[in-house]
Amino acid sequence: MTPEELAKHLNETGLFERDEVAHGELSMWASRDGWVAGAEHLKECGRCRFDFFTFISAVDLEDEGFEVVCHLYSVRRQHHINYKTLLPRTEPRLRTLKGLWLGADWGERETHELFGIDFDGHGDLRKLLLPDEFEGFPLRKDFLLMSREIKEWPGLKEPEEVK
Amino acid sequence: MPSERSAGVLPGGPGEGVQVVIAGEGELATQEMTLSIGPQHPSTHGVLRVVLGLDGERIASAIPVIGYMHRAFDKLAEARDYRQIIALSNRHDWLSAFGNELGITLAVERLMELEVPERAQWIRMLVAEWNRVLNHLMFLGSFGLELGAMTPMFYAFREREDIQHLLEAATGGRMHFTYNRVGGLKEDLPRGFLKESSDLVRKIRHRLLDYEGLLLGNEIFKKRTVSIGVLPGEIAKSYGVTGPILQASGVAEDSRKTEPYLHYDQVEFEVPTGAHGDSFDRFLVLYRRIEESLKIIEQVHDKLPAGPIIPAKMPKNIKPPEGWTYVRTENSLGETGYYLVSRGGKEPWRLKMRTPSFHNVSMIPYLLEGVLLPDLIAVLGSVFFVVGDVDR
Amino acid sequence: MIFYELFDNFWAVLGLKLGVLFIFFLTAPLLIGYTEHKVLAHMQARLGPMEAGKFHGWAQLVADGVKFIQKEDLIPRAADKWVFSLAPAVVIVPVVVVFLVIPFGPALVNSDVAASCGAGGCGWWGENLDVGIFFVLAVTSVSVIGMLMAGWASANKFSLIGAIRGAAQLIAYELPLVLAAAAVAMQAGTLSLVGIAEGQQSMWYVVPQFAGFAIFITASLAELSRPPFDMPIADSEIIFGHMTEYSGIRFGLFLLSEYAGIVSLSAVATVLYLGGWHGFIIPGIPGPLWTLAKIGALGFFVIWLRATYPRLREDQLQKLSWKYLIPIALLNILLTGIFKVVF
Amino acid sequence: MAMTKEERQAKIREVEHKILAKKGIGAAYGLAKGLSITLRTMLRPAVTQQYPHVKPDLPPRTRGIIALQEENCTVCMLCARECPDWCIYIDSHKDVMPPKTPGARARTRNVLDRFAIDYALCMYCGICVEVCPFDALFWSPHFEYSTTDIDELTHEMDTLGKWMDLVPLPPPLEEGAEDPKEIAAEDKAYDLPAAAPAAAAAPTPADTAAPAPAAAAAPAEAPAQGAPAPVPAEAPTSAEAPPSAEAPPPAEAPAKPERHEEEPPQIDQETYDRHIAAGKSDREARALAKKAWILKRRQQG
Repeated sequence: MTPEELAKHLNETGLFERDEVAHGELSMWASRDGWVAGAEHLKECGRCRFDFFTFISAVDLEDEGFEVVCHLYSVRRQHHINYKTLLPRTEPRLRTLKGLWLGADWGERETHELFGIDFDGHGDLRKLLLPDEFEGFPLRKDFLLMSREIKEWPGLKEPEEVK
Repeated sequence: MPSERSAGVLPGGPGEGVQVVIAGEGELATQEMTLSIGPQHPSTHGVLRVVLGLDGERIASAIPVIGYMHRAFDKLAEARDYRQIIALSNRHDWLSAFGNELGITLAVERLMELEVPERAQWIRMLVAEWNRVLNHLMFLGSFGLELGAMTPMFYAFREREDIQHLLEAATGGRMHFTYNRVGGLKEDLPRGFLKESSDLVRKIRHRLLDYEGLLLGNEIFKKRTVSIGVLPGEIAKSYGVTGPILQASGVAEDSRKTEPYLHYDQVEFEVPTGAHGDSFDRFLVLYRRIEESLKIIEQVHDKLPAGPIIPAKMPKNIKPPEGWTYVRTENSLGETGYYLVSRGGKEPWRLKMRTPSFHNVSMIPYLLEGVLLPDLIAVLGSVFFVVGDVDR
Repeated sequence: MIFYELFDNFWAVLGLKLGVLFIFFLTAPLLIGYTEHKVLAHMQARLGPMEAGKFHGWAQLVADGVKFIQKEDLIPRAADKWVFSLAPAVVIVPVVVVFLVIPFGPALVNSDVAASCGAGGCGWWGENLDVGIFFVLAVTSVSVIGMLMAGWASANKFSLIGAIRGAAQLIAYELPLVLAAAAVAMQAGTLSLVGIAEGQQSMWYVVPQFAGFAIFITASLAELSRPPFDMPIADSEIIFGHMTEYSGIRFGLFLLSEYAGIVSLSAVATVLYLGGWHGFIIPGIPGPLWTLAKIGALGFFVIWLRATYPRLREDQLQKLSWKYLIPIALLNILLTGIFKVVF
Repeated sequence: MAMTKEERQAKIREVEHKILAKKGIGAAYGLAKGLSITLRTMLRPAVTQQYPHVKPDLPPRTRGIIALQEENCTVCMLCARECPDWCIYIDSHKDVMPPKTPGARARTRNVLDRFAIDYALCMYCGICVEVCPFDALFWSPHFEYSTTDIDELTHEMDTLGKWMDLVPLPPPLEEGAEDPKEIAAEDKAYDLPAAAPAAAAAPTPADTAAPAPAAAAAPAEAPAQGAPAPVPAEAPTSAEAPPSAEAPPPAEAPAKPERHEEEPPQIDQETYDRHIAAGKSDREARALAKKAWILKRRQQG
């Protein structure tokens, strides 16, 4: 299905909040509570059949909160979707998709440690990429990139005026 | 439950080995042994660690531990402009550097809606396919090495050396090419490149027969790999496994075919698939993919048009407009995708890199449960991954 | 003459023989090792060692030996120290002892020396044992005790798995080895290695006993843990098996015993099947040279296999032994018996 | 029967596949085939390159080292700013030149005091060479400059200058390629046919006079956030450039940070002393001390 057709179909289900098509790619937003229900529809509905799990991650939108992005693909129908939801910064928490796609397991672990988003029902949110003693959530915008902070930028210098 | 055991705290310190407890009259109770394969172990080629629960030589549970090479690509990308990111993206999957940089340039070009000159697109295909051959040869060799046949590895390096020399003449790099630029390429091919390239295609095609004789036709190799580590297509898709592994499981998914980028729709090639999804099929698919890549390279030689390699009117500053896109490319090991969110700055707001090796490795526990310890090698070697690509 | 009288002295003869055998024991494995370096390299389109000793790196293994001696001899803290340090010796001694009974050349007849020898006669061997073949097969299987000692004492799981694999492999392959050799002994009608070699004057036993020869070579490879049967040390699975924790000269001894093992089992196979010192086509070449040439050829074959084949799996190896090699070896004995009785 | 080599091989392969498919004999054939391949390779010459004795033949584009043509550098700082690893260090001062004609205004130009590349950090991406608008930086395939100490990998101007001798001419381009901008511009200037080989980018100071304006007309990228644009008018020739030894040492720069609107990080002396005492190198201790300082300041507010 083309992104527009898919958007039309998905909007009819009433499970999603809004859609957007850009550069030939479709994004669907679900509410936090409807996250799993929407995902189930995407997987099970015969017209969607999103059987391929591409990735799950998040974007730090600063004041607006975190946008969780889950990219899905259907090998059978050959269409894509960016399945998104917006989480408030104060309470970043979401139901897990682990039961629907096996690949969500590690993806959610990664998102948890890098953004500090909790996935309820995941049950195994240990650190994946970072060392166990690491503190902080590196991909949040308020986390400073130390390698850029501790060294002076060599490009700062300007030629000195001769006295 | 062994699978819930935390990888951080391991029962059984050094030297404890197997503890045999006499349970009763004439009975022998054995305990499960924990064996940590890696992070420095010959068969994990890199710093992957797999914590195994062993019942004798049978693997009861397997937990991959990753992250030893995590370099925070996503974070670093937020502090770099797009040209710098190209140089950076070279480095995570060091065996398919060109494929990595291709993905990010395509993403930026899609956001900026740039027209890439024809010649640049064809040259990109040429180098990308050579890079694929380079990558696959490495795994063709190392799989044999892990099963104990050391010779294919050296043959693979012999072939790789020739290809690397060829690509070095064009790009200046043996592994990290940094040849792409947003809008096109850094510079055009040097004179004589096409002739050398087509000579090399013939040479490599001939030498591939050596691998066939040493491995594919070898009875011991078949014994070690046939019906070992069978991965059904549905499971593979659910894990997000791509590339040769998914194709070996019988799913002919290859974005060069299903959603062609560059000019892959103008060349003829096949997507090889396997029938059983076992280690042998994965290896066979890898081998066939090299043959297909060589076919593509030959077609590019014939079709390469003349012209510029970078648009005449390139914006001075590369600042993609506000928006987002996900671009996927069929990299050597599978789908490398970049989810790029731009806020109009010269640095991306967020660049999520989706790497094939990460998903391949996440699937390892599924394949390893219940196989023998020696089969660990046959499975790990055929689940093609680069540790830098797993950890990023 | 005083020179010949020397041969009358039991101790002088013993000392001489031991000296010669010791030199052989030190040089032959080095030669095989160097051959392995070079042959493997060229089979893999490489050059191999080229620097040590200038001419094609001939001194590479000497340099390696010096390196092993210089290196620190590490013993893990959790290791069983005595067993750990004793293991290399237990592995290497049986391989040395085998050389004592290998006949390298014919008996010395019609000379003064022969006249002064005792009942066993004398010739190009250390000792002509009546039960030579028994002795060889019995002694070579002692190595596995050293392997088990090393694996257990290292306090390392990889070592342990390797050692257990090695023991399992030995049990499985000792049987076809013995059965194949038994057929040869039946054919020759003697258990003495000298007698067996002498019996091949007109026809090498490889011709009537070809199945036995194939089984013997296969089983020897398994017993030596050489590819394609190198699961006990399988470097890509269990690092280096029982040798994982060893370093320095002890590790060097293990490696030496591996190459010495190739020499000794090649020598035994030469005597049993390839006519010992008997030459063919080209006359006038002394017997010992023929033996050495045949040992070299078998050694080359062993290296060639290493360059070509992947490794089998432990259970497949067991299956190969119990389901194919042992029945074929038994059948071979049966046929040999019938052959002996009928003709 | 005239069969090409490929056809014959294909036929042999077909037969082989048939044999291999059979059960017992196929296995034996496969095993024997493997032995034949290794034996055949053994009888052929090896491909090993005897490196220290025989130098490798590297293509001219190989990224080995970066050489500096000091006379061409106008201290525009583009390379240092575009470097992803921040591994280029430049010190400079402004020099007053006497007016060319009496009565005219005296002019200033930038003089390079220090140009160093830390090869321990460099990732050989070539961005600095690419962005340089005055052709002062060049790649050379030379690669033998390893050291035993990581600090010695920071190479100064004199070494970088010496490496200029090792820079090869750029290779001619493949058929169908367009000439690089500089050459196209020069061809136009001299009214030459367009397909002249790309030899003009040779790194001599005299030549650079022509390509420089062309390149400067399209400067690769404006420097970060309002830093002054390069001054293309003054491409100094080698005769005029004063030896850098005579140049006055640069005073401590009152650098006003532009990238971060905070004061530049300082060193937490206590941490620094502690790490020095622990035997860490000066470089490492300094980095850790800076990190500690930043963390401390963040805690304070």
